Amino acid sequence: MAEIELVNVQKTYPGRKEGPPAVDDLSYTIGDGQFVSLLGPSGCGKSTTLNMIAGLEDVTSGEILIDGQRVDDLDADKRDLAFVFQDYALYPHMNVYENIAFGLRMRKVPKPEIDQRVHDAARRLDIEHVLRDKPRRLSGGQRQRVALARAIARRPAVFLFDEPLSNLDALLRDQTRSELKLLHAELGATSVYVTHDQEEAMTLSDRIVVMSRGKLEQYGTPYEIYHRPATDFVASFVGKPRMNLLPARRGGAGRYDVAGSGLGVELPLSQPEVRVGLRPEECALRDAAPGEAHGTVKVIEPLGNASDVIVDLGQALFTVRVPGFSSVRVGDTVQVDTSSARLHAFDVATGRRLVD
Amino acid sequence: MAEIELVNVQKTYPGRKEGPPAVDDLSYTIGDGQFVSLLGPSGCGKSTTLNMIAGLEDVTSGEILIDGQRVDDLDADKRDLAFVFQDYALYPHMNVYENIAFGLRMRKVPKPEIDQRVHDAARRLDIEHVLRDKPRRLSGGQRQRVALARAIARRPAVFLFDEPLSNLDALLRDQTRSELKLLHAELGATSVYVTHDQEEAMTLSDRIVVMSRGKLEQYGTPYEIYHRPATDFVASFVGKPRMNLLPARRGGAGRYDVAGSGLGVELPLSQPEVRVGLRPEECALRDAAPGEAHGTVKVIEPLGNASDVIVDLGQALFTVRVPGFSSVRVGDTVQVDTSSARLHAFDVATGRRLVD
Amino acid sequence: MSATTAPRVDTSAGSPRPPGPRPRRLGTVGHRVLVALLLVYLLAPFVWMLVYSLYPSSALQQARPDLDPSLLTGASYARLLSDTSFLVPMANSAVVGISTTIICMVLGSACAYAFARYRFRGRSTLLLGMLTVQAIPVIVLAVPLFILLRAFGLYDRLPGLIVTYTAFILPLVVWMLVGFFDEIPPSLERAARIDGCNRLQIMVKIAFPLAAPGLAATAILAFITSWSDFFLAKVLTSTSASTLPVKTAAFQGLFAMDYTSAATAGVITAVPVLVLALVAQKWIIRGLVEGAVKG
Amino acid sequence: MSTVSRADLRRRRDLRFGVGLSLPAVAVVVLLLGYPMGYALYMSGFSWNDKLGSYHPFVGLGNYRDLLVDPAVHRAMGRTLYFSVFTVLGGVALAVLIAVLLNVEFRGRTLVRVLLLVPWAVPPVVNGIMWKLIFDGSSGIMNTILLGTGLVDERVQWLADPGLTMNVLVFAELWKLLPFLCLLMLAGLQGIPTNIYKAARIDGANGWQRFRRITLPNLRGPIMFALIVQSMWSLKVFDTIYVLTGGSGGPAEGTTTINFLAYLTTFSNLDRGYGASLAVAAMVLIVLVTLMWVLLLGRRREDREEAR
Amino acid sequence: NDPASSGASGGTSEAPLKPGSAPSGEITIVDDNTNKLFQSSTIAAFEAATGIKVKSYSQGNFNDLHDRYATLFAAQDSSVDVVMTWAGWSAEFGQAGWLQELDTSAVPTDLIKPALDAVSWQGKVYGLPKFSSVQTMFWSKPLFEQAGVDPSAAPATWDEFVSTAKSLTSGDRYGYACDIGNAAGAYQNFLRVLLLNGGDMYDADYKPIFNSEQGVQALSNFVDLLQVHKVMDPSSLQITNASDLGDLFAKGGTGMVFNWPFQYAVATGSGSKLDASTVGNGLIPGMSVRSASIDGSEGFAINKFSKNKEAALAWLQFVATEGVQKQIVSQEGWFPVSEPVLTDPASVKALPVLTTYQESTQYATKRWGTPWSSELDQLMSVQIINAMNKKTTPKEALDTLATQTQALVDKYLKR
Ligand SMILES: Nc1ncnc2c1ncn2[C@@H]1O[C@H](COP(=O)(O)OP(=O)(O)OP(=O)(O)O)[C@@H](O)[C@H]1O
Ligand SMILES: Nc1ncnc2c1ncn2[C@@H]1O[C@H](COP(=O)(O)OP(=O)(O)OP(=O)(O)O)[C@@H](O)[C@H]1O
Ligand SMILES: [Mg+2]
Ligand SMILES: [Mg+2]
Repeated sequence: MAEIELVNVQKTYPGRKEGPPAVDDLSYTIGDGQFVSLLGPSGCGKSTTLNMIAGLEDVTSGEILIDGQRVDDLDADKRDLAFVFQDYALYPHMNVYENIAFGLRMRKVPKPEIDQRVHDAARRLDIEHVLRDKPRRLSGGQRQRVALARAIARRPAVFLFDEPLSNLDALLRDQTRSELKLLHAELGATSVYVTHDQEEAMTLSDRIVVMSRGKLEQYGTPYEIYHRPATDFVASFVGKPRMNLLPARRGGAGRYDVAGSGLGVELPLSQPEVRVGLRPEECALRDAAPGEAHGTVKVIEPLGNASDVIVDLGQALFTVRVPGFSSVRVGDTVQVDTSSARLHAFDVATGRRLVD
Repeated sequence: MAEIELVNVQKTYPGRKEGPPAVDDLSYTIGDGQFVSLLGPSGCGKSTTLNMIAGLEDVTSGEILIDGQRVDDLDADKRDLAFVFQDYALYPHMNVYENIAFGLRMRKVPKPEIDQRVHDAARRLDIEHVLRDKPRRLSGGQRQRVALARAIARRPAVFLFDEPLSNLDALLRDQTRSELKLLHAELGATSVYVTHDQEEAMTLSDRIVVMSRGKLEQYGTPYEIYHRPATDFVASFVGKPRMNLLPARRGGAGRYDVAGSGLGVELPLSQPEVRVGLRPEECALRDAAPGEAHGTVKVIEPLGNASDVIVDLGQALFTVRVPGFSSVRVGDTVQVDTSSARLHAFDVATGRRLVD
Repeated sequence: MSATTAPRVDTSAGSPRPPGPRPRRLGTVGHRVLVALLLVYLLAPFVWMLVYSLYPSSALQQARPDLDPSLLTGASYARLLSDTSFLVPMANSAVVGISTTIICMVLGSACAYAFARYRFRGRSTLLLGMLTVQAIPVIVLAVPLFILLRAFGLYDRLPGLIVTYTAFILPLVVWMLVGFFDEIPPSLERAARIDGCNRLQIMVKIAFPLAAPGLAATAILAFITSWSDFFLAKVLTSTSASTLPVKTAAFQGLFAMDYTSAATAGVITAVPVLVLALVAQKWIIRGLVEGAVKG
Repeated sequence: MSTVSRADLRRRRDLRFGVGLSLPAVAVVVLLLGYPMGYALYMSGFSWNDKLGSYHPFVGLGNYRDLLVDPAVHRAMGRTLYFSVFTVLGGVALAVLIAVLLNVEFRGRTLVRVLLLVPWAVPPVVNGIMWKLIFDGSSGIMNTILLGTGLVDERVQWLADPGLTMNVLVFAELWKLLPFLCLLMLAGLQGIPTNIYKAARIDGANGWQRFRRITLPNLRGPIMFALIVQSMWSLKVFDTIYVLTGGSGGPAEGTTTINFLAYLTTFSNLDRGYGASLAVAAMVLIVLVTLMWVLLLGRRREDREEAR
Repeated sequence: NDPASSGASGGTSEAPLKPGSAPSGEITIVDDNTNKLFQSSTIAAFEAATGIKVKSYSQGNFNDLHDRYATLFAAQDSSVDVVMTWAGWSAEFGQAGWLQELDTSAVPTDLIKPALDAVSWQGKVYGLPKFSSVQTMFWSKPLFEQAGVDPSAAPATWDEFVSTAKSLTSGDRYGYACDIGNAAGAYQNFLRVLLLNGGDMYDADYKPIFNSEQGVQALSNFVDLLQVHKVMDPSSLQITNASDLGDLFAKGGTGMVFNWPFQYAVATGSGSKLDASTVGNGLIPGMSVRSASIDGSEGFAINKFSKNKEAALAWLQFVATEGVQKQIVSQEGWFPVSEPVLTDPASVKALPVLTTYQESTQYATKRWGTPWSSELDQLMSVQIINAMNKKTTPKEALDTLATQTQALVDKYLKR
């Protein structure tokens, strides 16, 4: 089966010699059968990493091993993996059947087996009735499924996904996400999944690789990523609404005050200045008299089951997620209750996590 | 000041005479200064409605009135409204300044005033430093702002938006959404906003028009739409994760049982069969011994602050949103606790709401 | 998981390969050679004609052509460019080329815009008809055109040629431009309407500037076509309106074959077009051809 | 019902605007080409050889009947076919290969693409002269090179043998038309999403398979278009033949294509009726060939519209 | 309106043109580009002498003129009054009724026969000649010397010619070259060898007789030059005009050519390797007769649709006058059209090759310009080139041609 190991992998695109490498010194291991997401903002090198694993891009230095064997001089068409592209990359001139069968034909799978595998994959993804159609006649969701079916029919040791859901609308995205999860549970193949949507990464993955500017920020389980973000970058990137990250000065032993507001937290640290992180959904709001208030309500965004209330703390904005349709109104003065919130703190200069 | 009234508006595209009309018998009134969203799935006629209000499409039958005056024979260039397009529709051959100024020039606004208004709009949207750039040099977010600035500079009585955020990435989308809300609060112009994203509609709107297949499903405040969906379509379309909609049979006086599971609810109805709706975030899970369980856990999707747990009830899936990283595991047998959930019920045939 | 096709790295499996990208040079070298050959093929004929125009023919018509730079001479150019019987056709060609281009562009862009903007029944048939004008061999029309022009007193006059070329080139221009106008996103026109433009303003202020590369490419094509035409110019003019290609072809007469002059005239005829093509290459490559494909 | 009439009114304004824009161009084309076309058709119905004096009887389709059995026409058709097959099919095939060659990223690619325009911009007359300078039997550089490299040991008389001359003509035309076809193909190639090549590599397709199974099918549109326009141009080639062969279509009528035969008949033999019928026949041939391609292309069009 | 009723109908009904008493007005002349003299001086002299204005005098490439005439005449255009002509066109356009027939009173009496033939067809005179032209043999004395052949005299027989050519042929250079690259060239070269072997094209009834034994023999001899003796420059097959041939000779590319009189001017002009003392000129060696040659005289004719015919005629006559003819001889190197100038010693002094011409008048000199010339040229070029390339035998070639020619004759002579 397939374990993927990256050892000091670096990539510099030819003609881009001056800037920093597109991918810089990555080392981690993706265990056999695991579902691992590469998460990060646009341009951070996710696709580049995936393409190197697939053999679509050369590695500038370092090694990629699959099951302990170096593959970085193996052409893409010689590696045993399947790739699902963001824009699906369906062959526009072939019908759905041919699209799914193409990879099998190229690998000289016998005809009857091709037929059986294509139908099997199509049934699994509920696209049997469009097997004779050309891709351009399909809806976005159907195309997506064809791309998945093409990968599944190959029965590869490794699945690679490059933002496979980002072209779908919200509803379809959620739906397909669940299907993907079920699919992985059934097939059990090692999967590497690129996304810039933290929700997707969280819901799907066994492990998440958070990247930023070509560098690894954190590699861990969704739980670790969410509750123990290794850097302020991870902290702000993961979680919705975004974690409140506020500069705080040391006000006394173990006490830090957020500039411009009465808000303060207890932290067992010694730095004169830190960035304090508080998740909106772990905080609460209390009505307050103007004198004792931390801030005033600026915007309320009802989401149905909850509402995001944005509080103006004077020098910064602070978001609190409250359940249901909130009873506070714009302009109200409020106190932010952080008592039940888990405290995060990061070094101002390096962004590294400071507490536990 | 502008109040928009639609009276039995219908639209059939020429050459599409056979099928149902693209927009069918719409009647509602958008109050002056209100922010109203048109919400519905792709192809339901949202854009068509908006285009008819703008005068970009003819009305087949019915009337559109703005401030009590019929406008349906007024050309688009004679109506006093601004339009923000999904693809922004910036003029690629003009720089940002010219893009914003164009509409004013066309309406013969004096030069100095144009200049003042352009700078004002640009300042408001923080794009002053790119005024001399051509649109292709801008990032997606900046383009979006230019499109907004163009509309604002016009100072029209009515703003029309056709999915203005759908081409932005998640982060930018959230950000711009907040800005839009602030903007509307400041300008106070009547706004009609097309989206297929229920979250957008909920957070932004004073009122929401939910459409499906050219027909009006419900017109109401976000609160009404969320808590008293008029049809099962609205119920399933609004809210995330989707409302659980399950077929239930009358089991005794006021009691309905969900087929294939031990789950039951109390409803003061008389129909033999109904569709029962339960929001995932209003339900809870309890561990249960196999005998008394409602179902088994099939998938867990952690979202950080909460997790969606999908329970297999035997004949249907049921989603429950639980806080934090859930302690249940895939395969566990569980009971679903619906005691604190608001009950929705819909007619099986018509889809109309049945309770209160 | 089927492990049958698992990646295999035969013998070298364990031994570390020196770092650095894999050698792909062989393919690259082969590619370079092919590209170089292509370049030679593209340029050599023209370069040889250039050489011919710059050397005395005696130096070239030998077993081993003598390309001693000291033999280089612009005499042939000096002679032709001071000969009114050559300069007049040159000026004629310029006038005809430019006028035809302007007329074609004015009429053609308006027509193409209407075609692209208003989708009426029979549109594609009409467009295909436009393309079919390309199928007419000019031989068919030479005599009748002559009669027509003579009847209007346009024989051997520049307006006669201009009108004729316009008729031939206009359909092509329309056909190409429709492709370009079709490319303009409809939402831009909608935006312009919302911004208060009437139909004409949309066309002039939005559609034309947006199709500018296409317009440029088309204009150049129109110019090249009218500048290069030989047969119609030969039949429809005698002296006063004679054009450069006719004059150039005439350098090989029964008693007057003059390779050096022919080559020189050839270079002079080709150069303006070449310069135009090269200056506007960005538009041509992008516009001309893409428009054609998509149309 | 006032709304309907108002909408109608607007539609009528639209229509008037559209017609106003397109009328001048359409009128110019129809008037200027309509009369000569009609005249040519009319002429082709007469037995009208000016050298036979003033009696020009109307023979209806007689000329067409004659040309069907005229051996000169058959020979000319054969040559036309030969020329067209090589320039159209050969040209398009070569263009695809060159385009693939130039679609690879390499330094100087833009320059090469620009230089592609050189042959395209050379006027046909100049093209003829140029190749004459090269293929001249006694002073042409081609023989000099071939002799110099020892590939031949005697001057080849390129333009003295009907077959060879036809091949030189094909060569000369290919040189001129290839760039345009290449640009077409390049544009087509750029329209193919690069991702499907990646997908094909992942699917295990090697270089040749990618070309055969991905590139070619996806170039269908541009290839069809190239086939159409190049057929039109090849079937009515004139200028290059005229200049290359000193206006004779020779040697031994070796380069007399159907179009050139129409020219010779009309202008050398002063047989206007027969000449017109030949020209019309050439045009019908072109339209038929075009139509043949269009039927193939038309299918694609439908597909595309369906997709919208 | 039936186009059949218009067209050339006027041609037969009008009377031949007589000279006017005092012609005046303006005329437009279209000429080929053989002569520079008219432009430089003759026109001015003509205007001074007659008071007629030459509104425009334009020169076109010989190859292009035919097309231009065809369009002009077909459209019954009257914008051109005088057109250049030669034997073929006189017959062709004359028969089409597009050239104005001249009354005998308009034709000078001292014209030499071949020159007059060039503007006549079937007894009708359609114009007046501007110069005479006959092919003679030119050779390069230096090359003869190199090859060890007596440079002072031309080979007198075909066999001598062949052996001389063989001695002249070495390496890249051939002893003999000709121009059969285009249709007219093929016809001319065949006609010449046909006459040299005592054959002829037609009998008195225009029945083709060129496939006689003499004809076949003549063509075989000609083919042998290329294929057996290998003394003919193979590029002859692609040389499409006499001036290329002239160039080739002048640059020393070949030892012997049969060419028009202008060859002398080219060979003695600048850029040539030869001069007056090293160019040999003499009769073309015959096969079964001592010599023979072909005619290439040119003239002017009047457009049938011209509105200034009398003024046009005045130009035709002016060109045929002694004064102009002498200038043509001395400045352009062509032969004169009138007897007195031909025999004038001053002419011979100016143009030494005239003596050869005078000699050649004893032998057959023909052109057989006919209305079907252009068709015949085309047909002939196919057969001659094929014979030259040994794709067919001379006999087959000529038999095929004879049949085809008979069909043309029947067609155009309405038999
Ligand atoms: N073919 C290429 N040539 C040169 N630079 C490239 C190429 N592909 C990517 N890059 C650069 O490498 C960096 C990483 O790109 P990559 O596509 O891996 O990012 P990504 O994380 O996938 O972003 P996205 O979410 O936008 O897809 C970027 O700075 C990008 O500009
Ligand atoms: N120009 C048109 N001609 C014909 N039919 C059209 C046209 N525009 C839209 N339609 C049809 O009208 C219906 C409604 O389309 P509309 O664009 O209003 O949907 P929408 O709600 O805006 O969808 P989306 O979210 O995809 O933009 C669809 O069935 C569509 O196919
Ligand atoms: Mg990417
Ligand atoms: Mg829409």
